[in-house]
Amino acid sequence: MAQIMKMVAQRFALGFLTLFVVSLIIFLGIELLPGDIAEEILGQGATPETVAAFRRELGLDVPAHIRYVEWLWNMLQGDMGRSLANKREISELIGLRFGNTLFLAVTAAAISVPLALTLGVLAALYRYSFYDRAVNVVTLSSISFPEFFVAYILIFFLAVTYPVFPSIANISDATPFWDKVYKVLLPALTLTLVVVAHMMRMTRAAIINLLASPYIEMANLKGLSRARIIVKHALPNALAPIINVVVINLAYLIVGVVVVEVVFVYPGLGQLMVDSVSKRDLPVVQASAMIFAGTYVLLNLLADILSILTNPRLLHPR
Amino acid sequence: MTSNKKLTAPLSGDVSRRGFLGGTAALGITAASTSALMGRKAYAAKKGGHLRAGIGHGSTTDSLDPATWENGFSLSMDYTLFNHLGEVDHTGGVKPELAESWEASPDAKTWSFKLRKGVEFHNGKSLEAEDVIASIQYHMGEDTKSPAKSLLKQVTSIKADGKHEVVIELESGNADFPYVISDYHIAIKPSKDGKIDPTEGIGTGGYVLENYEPGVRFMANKNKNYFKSDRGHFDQVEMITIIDLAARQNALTTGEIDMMDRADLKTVHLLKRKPGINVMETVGYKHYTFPMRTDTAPFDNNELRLALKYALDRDELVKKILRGHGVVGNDHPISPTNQYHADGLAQRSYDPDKAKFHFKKAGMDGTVIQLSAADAAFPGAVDAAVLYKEHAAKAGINIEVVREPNDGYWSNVWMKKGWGACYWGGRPTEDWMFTTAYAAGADWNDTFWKHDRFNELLLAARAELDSDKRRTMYYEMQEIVSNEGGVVVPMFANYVFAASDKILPSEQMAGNWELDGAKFAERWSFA
Amino acid sequence: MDATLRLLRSAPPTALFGLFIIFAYSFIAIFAPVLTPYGETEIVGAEFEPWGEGFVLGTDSLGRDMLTRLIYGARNTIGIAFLTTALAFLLGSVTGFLAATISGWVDQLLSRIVDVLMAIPALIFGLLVLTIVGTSITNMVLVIAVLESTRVFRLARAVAMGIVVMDYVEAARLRGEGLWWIMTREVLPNALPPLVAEFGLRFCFVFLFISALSFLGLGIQPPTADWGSMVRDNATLITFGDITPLMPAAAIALLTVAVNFVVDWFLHKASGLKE
Amino acid sequence: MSEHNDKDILVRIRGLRIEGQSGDHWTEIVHGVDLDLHKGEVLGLIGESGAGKSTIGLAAMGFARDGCRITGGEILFDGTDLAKAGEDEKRKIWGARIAYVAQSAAAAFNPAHRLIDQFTEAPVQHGLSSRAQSEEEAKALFARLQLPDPDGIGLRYPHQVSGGQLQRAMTAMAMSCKPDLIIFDEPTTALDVTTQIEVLAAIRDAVEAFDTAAIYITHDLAVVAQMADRIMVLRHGNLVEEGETRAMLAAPKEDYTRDLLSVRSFRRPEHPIPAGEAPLLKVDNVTAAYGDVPVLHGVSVDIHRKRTVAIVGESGSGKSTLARVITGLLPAKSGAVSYDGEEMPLSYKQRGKDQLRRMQMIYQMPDTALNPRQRIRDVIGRPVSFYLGLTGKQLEDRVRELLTMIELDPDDYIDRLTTELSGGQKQRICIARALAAEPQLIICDEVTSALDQLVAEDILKLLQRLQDDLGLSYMFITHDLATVRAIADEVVVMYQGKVVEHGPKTEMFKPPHHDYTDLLLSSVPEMDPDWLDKLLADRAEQAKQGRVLKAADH
Repeated sequence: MAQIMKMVAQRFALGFLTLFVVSLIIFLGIELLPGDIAEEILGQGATPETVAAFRRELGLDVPAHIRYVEWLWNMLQGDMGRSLANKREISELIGLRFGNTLFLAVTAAAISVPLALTLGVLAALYRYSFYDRAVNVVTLSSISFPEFFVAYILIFFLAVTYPVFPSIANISDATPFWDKVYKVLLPALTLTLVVVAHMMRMTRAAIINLLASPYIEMANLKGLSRARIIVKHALPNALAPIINVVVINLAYLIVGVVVVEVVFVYPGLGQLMVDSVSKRDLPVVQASAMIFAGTYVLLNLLADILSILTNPRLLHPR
Repeated sequence: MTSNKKLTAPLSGDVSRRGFLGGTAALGITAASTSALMGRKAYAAKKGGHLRAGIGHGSTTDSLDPATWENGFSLSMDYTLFNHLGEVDHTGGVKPELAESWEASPDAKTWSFKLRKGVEFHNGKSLEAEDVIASIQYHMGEDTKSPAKSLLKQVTSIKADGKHEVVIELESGNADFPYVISDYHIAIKPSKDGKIDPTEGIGTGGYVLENYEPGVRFMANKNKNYFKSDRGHFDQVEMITIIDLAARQNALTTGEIDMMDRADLKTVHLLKRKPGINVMETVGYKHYTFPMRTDTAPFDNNELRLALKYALDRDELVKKILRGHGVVGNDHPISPTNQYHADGLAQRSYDPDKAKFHFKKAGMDGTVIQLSAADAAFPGAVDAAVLYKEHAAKAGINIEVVREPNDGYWSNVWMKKGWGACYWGGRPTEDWMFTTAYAAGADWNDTFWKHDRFNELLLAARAELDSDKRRTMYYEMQEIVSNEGGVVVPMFANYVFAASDKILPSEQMAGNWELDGAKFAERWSFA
Repeated sequence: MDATLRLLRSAPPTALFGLFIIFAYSFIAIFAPVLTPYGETEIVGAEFEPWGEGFVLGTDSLGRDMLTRLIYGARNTIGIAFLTTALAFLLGSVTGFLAATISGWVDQLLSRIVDVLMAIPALIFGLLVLTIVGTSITNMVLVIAVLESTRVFRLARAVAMGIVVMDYVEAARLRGEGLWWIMTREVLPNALPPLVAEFGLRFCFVFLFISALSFLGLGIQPPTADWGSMVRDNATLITFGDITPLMPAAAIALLTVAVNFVVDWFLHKASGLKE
Repeated sequence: MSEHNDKDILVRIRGLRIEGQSGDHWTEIVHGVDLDLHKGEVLGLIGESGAGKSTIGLAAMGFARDGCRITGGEILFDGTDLAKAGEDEKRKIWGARIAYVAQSAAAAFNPAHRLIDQFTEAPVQHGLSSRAQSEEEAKALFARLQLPDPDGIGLRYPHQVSGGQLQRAMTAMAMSCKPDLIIFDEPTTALDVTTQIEVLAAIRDAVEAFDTAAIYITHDLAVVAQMADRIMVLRHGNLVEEGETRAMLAAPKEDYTRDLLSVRSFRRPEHPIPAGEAPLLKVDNVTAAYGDVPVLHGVSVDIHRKRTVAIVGESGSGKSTLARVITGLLPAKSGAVSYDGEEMPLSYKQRGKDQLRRMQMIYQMPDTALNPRQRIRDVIGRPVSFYLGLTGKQLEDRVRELLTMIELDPDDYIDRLTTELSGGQKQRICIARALAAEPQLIICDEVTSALDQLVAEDILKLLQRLQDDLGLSYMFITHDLATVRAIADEVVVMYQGKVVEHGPKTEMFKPPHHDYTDLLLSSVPEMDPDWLDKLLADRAEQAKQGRVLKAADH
């Protein structure tokens, strides 16, 4: 157990180190953005006077390294600062958007993960059958489609031609839960089509990969049923790669959905960030980039730890 | 990303007495219904309903602070929650709104505004002179970052004369001052201790703020105490930011929203054919330009400028970039909608021979001329530049189109590179437009142009209250800009927007902004 | 030649289909100037001409020939995606091999750098960087290549890790061979099959990534013909049941499907799984 | 065979044909083999790799691995033809009536489940027993197979149990359903020789106790001699010879069987230690560790010119680590490595080209020692050009010369890829690669253990001849005492990172010994079918006198 704690602690330390470096990169990268921040925020309507006034207000005359330290210190205390453009608390601004992003991601995951695992296990069980080949071709195709293509096709069929779902996912805090689910179903479906193939193929491959191992042969020669062999003997040992791919896809569902947000007008964190980048709302960009990076690091950490925890060698040391 | 196109900032009403032209061309409304409604007092506005408007603007960086308003979303929000001293109507004229009336001294230097009595803010406070003064002063002074700051530089003093009158002194005479003071930034907010709280959404407007999530959604409920009894028909107004054009159009056709701005010009003919959808179009002041820096070579040579002005086929640009939803420009910024538009000035047309002639005269043979463009300048700017290149090639002029990044275009390209593409929302008055971008030394004189006669006329016309004299002066100024100015103005763009047929728009729509002067929330209703 | 034929005969129909599509696309991309009736940005007619003689697929919003644009789109998009992927592989596999071969602190350093780069979401990172440095094709190629090279690095390192522990590499080390020899002669030839398969997959990702960027307006800029921006430009037509915008999208999908089919077959063969 | 009646027959295989897949086509690997097994009988299948013994053993269950298929013949198990039986029918028999014990128990136990869960799985799934009842049986069986803590061991996961114990646990698991037949597929091959004894004893005891029939598959004739009533010798998928164990050992009929029997008889005359000559390689009091784990504790070894020093020990004794320390791959923590009187840098990175050249290495696995993407010309040519700077015609000639030296036809082999060779040929190429550097010392790390016995013997003979011709010194790392007997001048016995005994070969094989050496030497199976009985009796006797010889693995 001590060994596991040590490994977990190591992973945590590494994660935090990564996050620290990421914060530096993000801060530096944003420092390098061309164009004057004040001018960008004020837009073409800015005159040199208003720009100067605004710069004073933002405290942009302070050197960068001091601002970085301050920023990091505040971040650590959970204070992300205020948006330059509209003075709102960033934590509040991001909180709302991140909540939406998570909602979409969870909905998509709730559909895609069970679906992918079931399809994957079935494909492994009936490998090289017609079902397997058909699923293979279908998933390979869906993985190859650009997201906007999938999104538009779904809109075309399910919103325009047969108006089953709304064409935009217009949700707010006040939207009742099931109404929310109904409204995000189309984007969630789009994302499902995009991620399910990857997870399903990895599940199948991870299981099939094990089928050549001696203990599966042994399980066969013990006369166990095929289903039992897959579920009881192969699956537990294939968990690490499966967890990994699921987590990668979860991370994608959270951090990689800008295109879907744009197409479905979904108020997620991705749009916020794209908006803020073009408006040079630096505190917001920095905070959302950190949230994204943090999510990614955290999810990878989770995958690592789960892989450790599902490894009997580590869980039950000699 | 295409959405980050900027509205040029300060702007307000329209010109009076040109209603026949400047008003509406509501294409989607059938001729029958328009004429049937024409001239009848009770235009059958239905009370109630929840209006959902899809707006192709809006960003998370927006706010309720009037000093930050810069796009179509803030604009519509402004006119939903707030009122101003004056309001631009469908004729393009400015008429009193929160002011009951206004009066100018003969030199047009002193303006007094009588305030409407009995108007209440959403929080129950009554409108008084101090509110108006605080609201105006918010945009003045050293530390403000409001785009209206430069507009109000001419103001030397604001004083209250009793509770319901405000007197404003100007540096020099300005006949158009009611337009200026009705600029959309100068929304009237309640004051406390002589200051307004800029981030509050409390106004006197037809709707009370319910919820605002910048870049996402805005929601407001009917103001039961609205002082305009014949306005603000909806129970609830919801505005949703839908930047993606396809998404906005899909939302309208699938009934997710009731109306939208900025219809896709490429497919507007198809949209018109959709049952249940009305497409509307208004003519405004919006124009696209190619400004040259007249202070640097080679654009300091007027022969070259003329050569380039002749080397462009404006008709094709209107046809292909605006898809016919606009009119050709005549190398000056005054719209046909403007009061003193120089109708008699000969329209410059595509003439490769003349272009070649001037080009030779400029001694530029064989030179490659760089034209910077990005779609941030205006939608289709790059395409327009490419077309320009093709046209100029026929006159033996070699243009190299330099594609610039959208982002940072305004800070890195505009007013920096020698020749580029640009976009102006236009101004309702000639003086305003010229003062902003053509007067010597003006902040936004993006051609760095300096013309003595022009500047003289500008001052004279501003203080002149006689209409005919002003007309003569503005005509001459347009001619000077057209022939000697540093700008190519190929076209004026119409506003094209759409609504479901459940929506009943105004009989005659204002053209100063998109969506009926951005006042759809108080002027429209369900049919 | 016989071997190739035999190989092809053993290929499943999906792989054959994939190979056919890839060859067809390459052919079109390479011979675009010969195949197209008009120039890439040449305005040849009125806007939105219907399908018919002269303009097989009609014209676009500026009066440029649609077919021509589609074909040049193949050339531009595929060419750029290929170049980017190649660059990513050069960068990723050299660093990956270095990390595995030298190991120790070099490996630690490179791996941590890659960890950090990977912790920043690709699309967001791409948007950020492209905003910083401006959208030009060169910048885009470089940015995506660096981003993708992190994935290649991981694979190349993992594969090379499996190879450098082999006795033949140890033998080469003991012989006194230099780093370059070990990387190019001992590691590279044995790491090739998984890298080739990965190349196919990465190409698809890059291709989709570029399309996504173009779709968001940050990728290949007009007037260069590109499928991603062609979709975006015409997306509104979907509302009216017009499939024109789906054509370039389908062209993207078809190619990535084809590459995936072939890679799938390749992986299957390489893994030695029997049917 | 005569003592059994036909009705006693449990398995009858006739005309069994099996095909294997190579690339895209199928080739026959078993060509019509007949086999009879009576109830309670133990049949040994023996042969070298590629003989098809495992394939036939599995086919007796009606099972073919991926890439194999049964194409002909019948497999009658108690009247059912398993060659034609359906999947479900076979699964009813597998585990319940025929059980299988795999070569590597460590790999064949599912790492994710406890031993007891895996033990009870077959009886419970076949509906033969309840979980509780089966657990009780497990404890009894564990005890019977002399596993320590029979009540608690089932709760462990496979990785928590040592290799020898795991192999016995697997035998217990095979017996969980009291099957009629158990297939033992090389059950002790992966074990150290000292551990092997206990497993062999346990298996034999269990099989006898339950009167279970068994097919015992192995490549080691001495092992099968202890276990089987009857032996079938297989080669290339054909039956070579079949007979009662004692009869066959006493009088083999076929040449091939005779070759297998005589494998361990090759002896090299011992070279005398040259008096007063300084050693070529001197390893002096070397200590080494992997990270913080110490592996070698003050090891000293001398190797003289033209002599072969065998380093003997079981897995984990540190003998391969010693090779890594000498070559500089694992720099020693302390101590010195001197070559020809000159102290060498501890890390190979600091050694000069010539220092590297003079000492070459040959590896255990010829498959991983040769780059599969290179041609023979390059493999052998590279050291020639690298060290000696030969190019063009001279290089080619030298490569051809080296190929001739290792008895491969240059014209035939020079342009082949290394993957186009057999295991023995690959090992020859490795030898040629080492020779190409013109070294004085070659370190041979278990060079024969991955090879079949007859091939291994040829390699040993080749090495012997090269030593005589070229005056080479060998450091010969091995766990196989037969190899030591054959080739060594001097023997160093290592145990847990220390040298426990060393001396000339002739002395080392004579008592008295260090306890460990004794255990090691006595554990090497002999052809005598009674050897195991005698050994166990002998050890029991010694135990009474208080001298317990037990493997470290226990």
